[in-house]
Amino acid sequence: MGEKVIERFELKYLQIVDEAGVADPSLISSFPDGLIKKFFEAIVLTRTYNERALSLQREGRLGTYASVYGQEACQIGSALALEKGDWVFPSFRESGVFLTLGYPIWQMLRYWKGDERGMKIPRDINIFPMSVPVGTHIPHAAGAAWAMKIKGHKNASLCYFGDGGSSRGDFHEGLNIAGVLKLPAVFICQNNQWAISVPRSRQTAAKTIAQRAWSYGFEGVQVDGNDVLGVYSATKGALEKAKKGGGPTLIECFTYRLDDHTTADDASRYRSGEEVKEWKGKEPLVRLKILMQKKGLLSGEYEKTVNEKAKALVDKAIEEEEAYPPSEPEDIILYTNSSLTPRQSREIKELGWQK
Amino acid sequence: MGEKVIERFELKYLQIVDEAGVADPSLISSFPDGLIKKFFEAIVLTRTYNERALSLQREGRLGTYASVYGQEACQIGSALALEKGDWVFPSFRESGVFLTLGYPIWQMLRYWKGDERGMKIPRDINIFPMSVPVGTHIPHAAGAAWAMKIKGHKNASLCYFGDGGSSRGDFHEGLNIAGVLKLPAVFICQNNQWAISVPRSRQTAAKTIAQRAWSYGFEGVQVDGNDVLGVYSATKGALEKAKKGGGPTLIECFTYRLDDHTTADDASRYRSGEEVKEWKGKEPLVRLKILMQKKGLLSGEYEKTVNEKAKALVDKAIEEEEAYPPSEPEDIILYTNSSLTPRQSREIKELGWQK
Amino acid sequence: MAKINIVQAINQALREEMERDADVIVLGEDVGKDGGVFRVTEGLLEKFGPARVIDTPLAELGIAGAAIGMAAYGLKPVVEMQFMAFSYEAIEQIFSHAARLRNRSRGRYNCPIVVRMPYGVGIKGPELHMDSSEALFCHMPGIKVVVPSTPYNAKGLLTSAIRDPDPVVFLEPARLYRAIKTEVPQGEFTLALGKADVFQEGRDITAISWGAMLHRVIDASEGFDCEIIDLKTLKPFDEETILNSVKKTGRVVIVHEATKYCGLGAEVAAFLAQEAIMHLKGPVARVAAPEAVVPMALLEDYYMPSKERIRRAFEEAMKY
Amino acid sequence: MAKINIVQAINQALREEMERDADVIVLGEDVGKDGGVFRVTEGLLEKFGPARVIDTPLAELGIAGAAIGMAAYGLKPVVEMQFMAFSYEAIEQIFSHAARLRNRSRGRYNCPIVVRMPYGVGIKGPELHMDSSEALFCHMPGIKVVVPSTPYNAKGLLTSAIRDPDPVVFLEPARLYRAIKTEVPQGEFTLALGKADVFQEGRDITAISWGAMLHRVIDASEGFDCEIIDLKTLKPFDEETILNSVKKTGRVVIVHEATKYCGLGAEVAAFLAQEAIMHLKGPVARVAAPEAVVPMALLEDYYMPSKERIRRAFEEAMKY
Ligand SMILES: Cc1ncc(C[n+]2csc(CCOP(=O)(O)OP(=O)(O)O)c2C)c(N)n1
Ligand SMILES: Cc1ncc(C[n+]2csc(CCOP(=O)(O)OP(=O)(O)O)c2C)c(N)n1
Ligand SMILES: [Mg+2]
Ligand SMILES: [Mg+2]
Repeated sequence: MGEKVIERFELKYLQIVDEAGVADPSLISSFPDGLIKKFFEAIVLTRTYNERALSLQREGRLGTYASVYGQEACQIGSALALEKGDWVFPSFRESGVFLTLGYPIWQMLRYWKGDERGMKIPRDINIFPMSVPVGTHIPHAAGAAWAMKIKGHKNASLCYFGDGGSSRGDFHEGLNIAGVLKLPAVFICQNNQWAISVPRSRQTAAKTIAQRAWSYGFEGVQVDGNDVLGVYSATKGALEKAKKGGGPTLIECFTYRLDDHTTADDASRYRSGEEVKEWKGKEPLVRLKILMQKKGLLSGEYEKTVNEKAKALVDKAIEEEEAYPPSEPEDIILYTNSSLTPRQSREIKELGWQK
Repeated sequence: MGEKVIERFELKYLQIVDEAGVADPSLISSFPDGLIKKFFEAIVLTRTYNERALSLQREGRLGTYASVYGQEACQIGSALALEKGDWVFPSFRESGVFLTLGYPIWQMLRYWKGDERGMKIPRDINIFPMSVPVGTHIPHAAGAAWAMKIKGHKNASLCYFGDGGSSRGDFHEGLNIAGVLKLPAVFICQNNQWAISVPRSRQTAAKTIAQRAWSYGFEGVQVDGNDVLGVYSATKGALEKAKKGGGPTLIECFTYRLDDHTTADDASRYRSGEEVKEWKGKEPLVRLKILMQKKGLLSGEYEKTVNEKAKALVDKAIEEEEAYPPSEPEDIILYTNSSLTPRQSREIKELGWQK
Repeated sequence: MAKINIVQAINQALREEMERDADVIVLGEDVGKDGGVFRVTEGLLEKFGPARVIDTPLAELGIAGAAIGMAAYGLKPVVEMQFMAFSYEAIEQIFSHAARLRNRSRGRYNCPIVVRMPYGVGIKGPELHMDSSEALFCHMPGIKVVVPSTPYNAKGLLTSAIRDPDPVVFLEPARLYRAIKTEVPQGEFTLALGKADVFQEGRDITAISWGAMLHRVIDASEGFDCEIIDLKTLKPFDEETILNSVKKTGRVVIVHEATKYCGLGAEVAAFLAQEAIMHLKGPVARVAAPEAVVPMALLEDYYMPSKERIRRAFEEAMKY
Repeated sequence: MAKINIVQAINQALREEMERDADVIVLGEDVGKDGGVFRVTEGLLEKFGPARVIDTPLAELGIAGAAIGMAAYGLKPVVEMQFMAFSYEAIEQIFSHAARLRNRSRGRYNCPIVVRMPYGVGIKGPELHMDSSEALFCHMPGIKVVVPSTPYNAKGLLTSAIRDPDPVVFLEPARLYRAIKTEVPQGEFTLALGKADVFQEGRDITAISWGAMLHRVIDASEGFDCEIIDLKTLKPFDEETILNSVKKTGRVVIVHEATKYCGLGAEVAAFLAQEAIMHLKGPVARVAAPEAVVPMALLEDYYMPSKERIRRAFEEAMKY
C-alpha cells in the first residue's frame, strides 16, 4: 500500500570528441586512423556535393533542395557503421547517407531536379527512396527489420528522421511495434533543433527525444550529433546489438541545421543569427580536423587531394546528370503497377505518348 | 566528453487500499465517510446496470455490448473527481463514467440497442459520444483542454482509453500536443491487460504505460485500478494540477477486464480461467466492502437499500427505454449537417421518408 | 466438392497460399490465437506458427507501414484490418507509400501486400463497423480493389490478390461471411483480377453490383430480363464486359451500399456516359445509400438499398 | 478597390474573421512566426498573438483531432495542412469524427472546423506536394469541400466556410496563389457555399471545372461558344446551375487535375447521366490526369490537362 517507486530510468549522453577537438582518451583508442580518415573524406565529399547542389539550385538547375550542412556527422558516422545487407530508410535530408553508401551522385542530382529515376536505387545498395511525408517511413524500417527476423537474416534496418518526425503517429506505432517484436532496427533521430520554423521546444515538452525509447521498452541514448566518432560508436553498438537479437535502439543525434530548411525557406524569418553563429562553432568538420591535426593525420597534401577528389566526383556527376536523356511522358503511367490496366493503355494512346 | 547521465526518471505506483481491504493509514485519512459511501453506491449501480445490460443482450434486446465488470473502480474513482465544467472523452467501455455523471440510463441502453439518440448528450453533462475507433478521441480531449485554456476557463478534460489505445498514433500525437501546450488534460489509461485477444505484453514492450508520460514532458503514475480510493486520489490531484496550469498527467490504472471483450467475444479462446480467477480475487468491490465493514459503514440495511435503489433505477430505465418511440428513417439523413443539401432533400422524398 | 462459406473460403486461400509460399504471412489485430474476430484466420497460428501469423499491437498505420517494409524486403504480407473504418488511419501509408513505391523507385521496389478488411452494412454492428468506402481506395492510382460475392470467387480472387506483385485492397462483405455456402474446389485456383462475371444474361437491363448487393440484385431481378454483372474487381473494373452488356440492353442500374457522391457507381456511370452514351436508352440509375453516414443498427435496414428500391429502379429503367 | 492575389485574399479573410469573432483561431505547422510556407497566415501571429495563431508540433492527425475537440468546446479552428498529401494521416479524424460528430450526437455537438490546404499540380514541387485528392473528401457525408479560383471568391468562400457550423475542407490551388490579382473588396463579405458561378455564358458546350483548371478552360475556350462553370463548391455541387446549362448546350466537358477514376468529374458525369440524359447530344467528356500518381517536376506539365487536350475535347464535343 501507499506510494512506491516501481521503475527507474537513466538517460545517457555520449560525446567522444568535443567542440574543441579534444577526445575522450579511453573512447578514442578503438578508432583506427583509417576510419578517422574515412570520416573526414566522407564529410568533405558531402559538403562539396551539398554546396554544389545549393548553387545549382540557385542557378535554376535543380528544384527545391534540402541542405545537409551541419548534420554531416550524424549521417556519415551512422552510415559508416552499416554492413552489407543492412537496409536504410532515409528522410529527405540524408544526402550524407546516400553519398556514404556510394549512391550515384548524378542520380541524387537528377532526383532533386525532379526526376523519379533519381530514386531508382542501384541493385547493390539497400536504401529506400527518400521519404517526403515526414516520419511516414519509420514503420517501413520496422517492417524490413521484421522481415529480416522472419527470414533469419542477420542484418538490421537503420531509419533516419528529424525532431519533427518524432511527433508523428508513425514514429509511435513504428517504434512500438519494433519494441514488441524485438526487431533488429536502429532509429536515428537527427534533432537539428528545428522543423522548418518550429523549434524543438515546441515540438515536444520532453527534455530529450532519446528518452522516448523507454515508451517502447528498449534503450535510447543521446549523442553529440556533431561528433562523428560518437555517432559512429553509438550506431555501431546499436546495430551489433540488433543483429544479436537484442532489439531496437533509439539514438538521438543532437545537432543543428545550419542552412535554411530548404532552398524554398528563409530561416532568418524565425531564428536569430546569433543562434546560428553559436552552432557554427560546434560544427562537425572543424573539430574533426583539430583531432586529425593532433594525430598527425591531416597533411596539407592529403587535405588537398581529398578536396580535389570530391570536387572531381561531383563535377563528373553533374556532367553525367546533364547528359542524361529526359524521361518519356509515358513513364508517368508505366511504373504504376507491374502491368498496365486497359484504361492506362488507352490513355497512353490518347495522349500520344506511346514510344 | 565521454558518457554521462543527463536525465533520470522515477515512476511511482499508488495503492491506498489493497486487495485484502487494508488501507494505508496516512493516505486513507483524507477520505470522508460520505465519499467512501459514494464509491460504494456508484459501484453497485454500475454492476447492477452492467449485469442487466448483459442479460438484455442475451435476450436479444440489446446489440453487442462491452462489459465494464472489473473496471468499476477506475471509472468511478476518476469520474467522482470531476467538477462541473470539466469535459469527459470516453471510449466505448465507460458505462461506469456515464452512470457516475448521472447520464440517463435509458439513453445508455438505447445506444447499445443501436440508436444514435442514446448519445444525444443531455445539455448539463459534458461528455463526448463514446468513441468506437480505439484511441481516436484522445486528441479531442487535448483540443477541448486547449479551448479551455484559450478561453481562460479553469476546467480540465478527462480522457479514457485502454492499453490497446495507447499503441495508436492518436495517443502519441494527442499527448504530445497536450504536453507542448501544457494543457489542462488528464489521460486515464485503463490497462485491463487485454485488447480483445492481444495481451498487454504484446501491446508494448514497455514495462508500464504510465512511463510514456515522460515522452511528452509531463508526469505519469501507475495506480491500482481496482482501488477506487487510489484512482480517486490520483485523478483528483491530476485535475487540480491541470486547472492550476501545471499541465497534463497520464494515469495508468492497472486493472483487469473480467468479462469477455464484448458480448460478441469468447475470451476462453485466448486466456486461461486461472488468470481470470486470480484477478477476480482483486476486484474492486470486495476490498471496498471489507474496508467499509471495518469502518462500520456497511450495515445490512444500508447495503440492501443501495442494491434496491440501483435495481429500481435500472428497472425504470429499461421501461423508459422500451417505451421510447422509434426513430424516423429520415433521421438517418437529417443530422448530417445543420441543413440539408438539395440532394439530401430529394433523397428523403424519393425514399418516402418525409415526416 | 465441399460446400463452404466465405469465411472458410478465405481461410482456405490463406492456408493454401501460406503452404505454397513461405513468404506469405498474415498480420493484424487478433488474427492469431483468436483467429480473427470473424474467425477468418482460424487455425493458421497453430499451423504456421507465430512468426508467420502475427498478432500486432493496436496500430493500423503501423501495421500497414510495417507491411510495406516487409513487402519491399521480400515477404508477401496479408494484413487484416479488423473493420474497414479502422483502416482510415492507414490511408496515408496505403496511398502515399504502398500505391507509389514501384513508381517512385521506377520499379526497383514493389509492394505486394494484400490489405483484407470486412466491410458493408447489414450486420447490426456498432458505429463505424459498417462503412462502405471502397471508392476511397479506388481513387488511388496503384491500388487494386477486389470484392468477392461468393465463396468461390472469395477463394480465387484472394489467391490472385496474394500473388499479385502490387498492393491489393481486398474487401470482404461482412454480411455474406456466413450467409451463403457454395461448392469450392479444394486446392489452389486463381480468378483473374480485372474481370467481371456475367452472373446472369439478359436483354433489357444491365444491373451492375458487387459484394452483398449482388444478392439483392438477383432477388430483385425476378420478372425482369436482367443481365446481372458482378464486378468483382472494383479497380480496375472490367470495362469490356460492362460495355458489351450495355450495348445490348441500353439500360443500366448500378447498385451499391456506399453513398453516391463520388462512389464507385459514379465512375461506372461516368464511364458509360463517355463511352456508351449512344447506346443508352434512358438515364443511368444508381441505387445507393442516401447522403449520410451509416446509421446504427435500428435504422440500418432503411439505409441499405432494398429489394423494393432496386425493383423500382428496374421499373423506371423499363419506361425508356 | 485594391488588386490582391489569392494569398492576400485568404489572409484578409482570416484577419477579418479573427477580428470579428474571438473564437476563430488558426493552427498548423509554421503558421505562426513563419506565416505559413506560402505566407498565407503572414502577420496574424503579430496581430492576434500566440494563443490564437498557433504553431503546432508536426502531427497532422493530432492537429485535426485537437481542432475537433476545440470546435466541440466552442472555438472555430481554422487548420492549415501544409500540403494536401500531408492531410492523409488526418483522414480518419476528418471522416470518422469531424464529419460525424453532429450526427452521432443527434445535434448536441457540431464541428465548425475549416481545414485549409494547398493542392494541385503545377508548382514544380517535390513528391507529394501536388496531389489533387478532392474526391476523397467529397465522398465523406458531412464534409463540405470548397475550391476558390480567384482572389475574390477565395475571400468570400473562406469567410463563409469559417462561419459554417459544420466542417469544411478548403482547398487552395497552389498554382494560383500568386498567379492572378483581382479587385477584392476590403471588409467582410460572404459567398454562399453550394453555388457555382457561370463564369461565361455560351450556347454550345458546358465546360465544368474549378480551381486552377478554370483558367485553363478559359484559355482553351477561345473560338468555342462555351458556357464556363466554375464549380467553387465541390461538395455539395450546384446541381441546378449545371443542369440548366446542360439543358441548354447538350454538350459537356469536365476538366480536373485529379485522376478520373472515382474523381469528382465522375460524380458530375454520373449526375448528368441520371438527370440530363435526354438533353445530352453526345458523350460526357472528362479531361483529367491519367491513371497515375502526380509525377515529379520534370514530367509535371504532361500530367496536367493541357490547353490542347481541353480544346480537343471541345472539338470532339462539337462533333455531336
Ligand atoms: C507529414 C508531413 N507534414 C508536413 C510536411 C512539410 N514539411 C517538410 S519538412 C518539415 C519539417 C521537418 O522537420 P524535421 O522532422 O525536424 O526534419 P528536418 O527538416 O529538420 O530535417 C515539414 C513540416 C511534410 N513533408 N510531411
Ligand atoms: C482503430 C480501431 N481498431 C480496431 C478496433 C477493433 N477493436 C475494438 S476494441 C479493441 C481492443 C481495444 O483494446 P483496449 O484499448 O485495451 O480497450 P479495452 O477493450 O481493453 O477496454 C479492438 C481491437 C477499433 N474499434 N478501433
Ligand atoms: Mg528538425
Ligand atoms: Mg484493454
